[in-house]
Amino acid sequence: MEHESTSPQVELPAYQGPLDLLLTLIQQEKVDIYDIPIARIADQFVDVVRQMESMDMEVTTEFLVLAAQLLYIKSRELLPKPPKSEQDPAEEEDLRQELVERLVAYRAFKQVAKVLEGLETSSGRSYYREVNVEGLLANVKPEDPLKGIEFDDLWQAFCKVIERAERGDEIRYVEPDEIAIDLMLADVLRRVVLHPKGMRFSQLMRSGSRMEMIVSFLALLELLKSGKVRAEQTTLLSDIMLFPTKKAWEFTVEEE
Amino acid sequence: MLFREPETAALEALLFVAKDPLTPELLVELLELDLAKIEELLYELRNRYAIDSCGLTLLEINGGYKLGTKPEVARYIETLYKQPAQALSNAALEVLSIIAYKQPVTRGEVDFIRGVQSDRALATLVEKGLVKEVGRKEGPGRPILYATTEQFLLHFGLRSLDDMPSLEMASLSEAEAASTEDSN
Amino acid sequence: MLFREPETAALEALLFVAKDPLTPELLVELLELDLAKIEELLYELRNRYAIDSCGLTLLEINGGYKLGTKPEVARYIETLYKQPAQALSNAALEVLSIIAYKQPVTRGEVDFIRGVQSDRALATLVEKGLVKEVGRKEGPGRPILYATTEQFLLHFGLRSLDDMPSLEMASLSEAEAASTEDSN
Repeated sequence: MEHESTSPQVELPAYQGPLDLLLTLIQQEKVDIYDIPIARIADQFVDVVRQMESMDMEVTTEFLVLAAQLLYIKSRELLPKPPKSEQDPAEEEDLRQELVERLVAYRAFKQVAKVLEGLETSSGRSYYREVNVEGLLANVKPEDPLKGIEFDDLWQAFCKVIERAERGDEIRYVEPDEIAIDLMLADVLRRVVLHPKGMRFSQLMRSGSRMEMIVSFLALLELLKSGKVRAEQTTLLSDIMLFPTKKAWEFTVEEE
Repeated sequence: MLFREPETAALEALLFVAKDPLTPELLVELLELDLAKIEELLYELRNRYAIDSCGLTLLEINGGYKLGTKPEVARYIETLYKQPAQALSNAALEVLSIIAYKQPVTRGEVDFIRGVQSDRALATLVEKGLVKEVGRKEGPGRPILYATTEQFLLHFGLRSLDDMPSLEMASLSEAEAASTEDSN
Repeated sequence: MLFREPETAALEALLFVAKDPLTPELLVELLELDLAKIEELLYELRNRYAIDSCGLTLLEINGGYKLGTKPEVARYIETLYKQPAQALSNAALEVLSIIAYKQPVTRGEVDFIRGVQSDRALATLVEKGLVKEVGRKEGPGRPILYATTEQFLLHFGLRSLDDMPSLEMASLSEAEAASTEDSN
């Protein structure tokens, strides 16, 4: 391919694609889009594609596919018509029809594109601002997250924690003869910790299985021994009171 | 002949800070005025912006309102942004037309209608914010679906998609059927 | 008494779209007017915005200019954008009550008392400014200690954290009584 800038060849407009080229040819020939003289248009199409190739312009496969399609339709038209019974008479018509439909659709969108092009230059452009919502609200005090919450709500929430501890869900769902001592240790300690003003020994013993009572008693003895729980009995026959000691909280530190 | 000054001021400020166009219904709620009053205030603002020394304009987009700049001063803003207005290519305009009418639409469907690959033009449109991804089409490969944006309406001075030029074609529906078959 | 309408409009539009304040020097360049003229146009804009029915105002920030909204209309903008405060979850309230009861307290201790993980609820409380980190506990892993904030005290009218135990005692004994009855 030689580049002779002094003698430029025929100026070829850039086609948007094979349909664009085909549409241009049809318009140049001033023929009805529904009645394309296929033979002539196909030859012109192939000519232009050759020219494009010789000018080193990008000829995408789409051009070649359509060229082949046009030539095929042309060849079918040139061949003597086979007897109607032998060949599907609709096939050739179908190919043509499909091509025309695509061209009509493409032409419509091309016309809209032209209108848009006109709008782009004539109507001019408006600009928005970029809105920085965070910046707008920078000085706005966030709404009080405690709005509508009273101390009683907080207290009710705390009671739920206590209730759950008293229920001992963890213990309940374990097979009685499998209650691990450390599970029970945590259960007893949790309940004592939630009663800083003292918990009655009788309250600690849930009326459960004999095994559960034995294990919780063993857990309590362990906690008394390690100094996490303190027991007091004011008079000989009064209830034994259990208190959490400062050491009670060290248990949970080890947990982490 | 002014009236309801505070609400007019509030309306203007709301339009100024609005990210999305404000619908009359939302304005009714925010300003605690009835629809007729909102219309009056909008009319007043529009009037105020009509003078030549005003660079703002009331934009109506998809039935909502927001503030924008007048097209006459666009070149100053483009200088500020150091973005000389670049006209869209023919390919981009074609792709845009197809998406505007057939949205949500896949790239394959656009390619089929144009008879040529549209990936570069589509990428440009997405980059310019005129087109956006809006999901995926059910079916093999679940291709991305594209639609036009509000920026698209603004760019072409359209109030809504109904303002688009009419699409003249007898056999669009058939072509549509064909293109759908093709992409599946 | 208007003058230089197109430039005034352009100035307004520039101030409208400007992200950062525009300096007079930049405006001189963009509008191709001398500094004195720019000052005059700015003065005119300021005058125009002075009327009560206008919600915009000329902001001067670090020697630059941009448009903003008048303070009088701030509440409308807040209504437009403010998110409704989300009610605290039950879990968050439980965690808050435990922290109020035994502070400073580690997350592990809160988890232990509740018998369930509390990390999300705790994060919410910290984010909302009801709970804050106040140090680290001596011991293995030196876990973070949490306590309630001033905002929390203010809301419940607690003068100081010392008020908490007395409240707790009064109510605790009732609960205790109730639970004792239960077990009897």
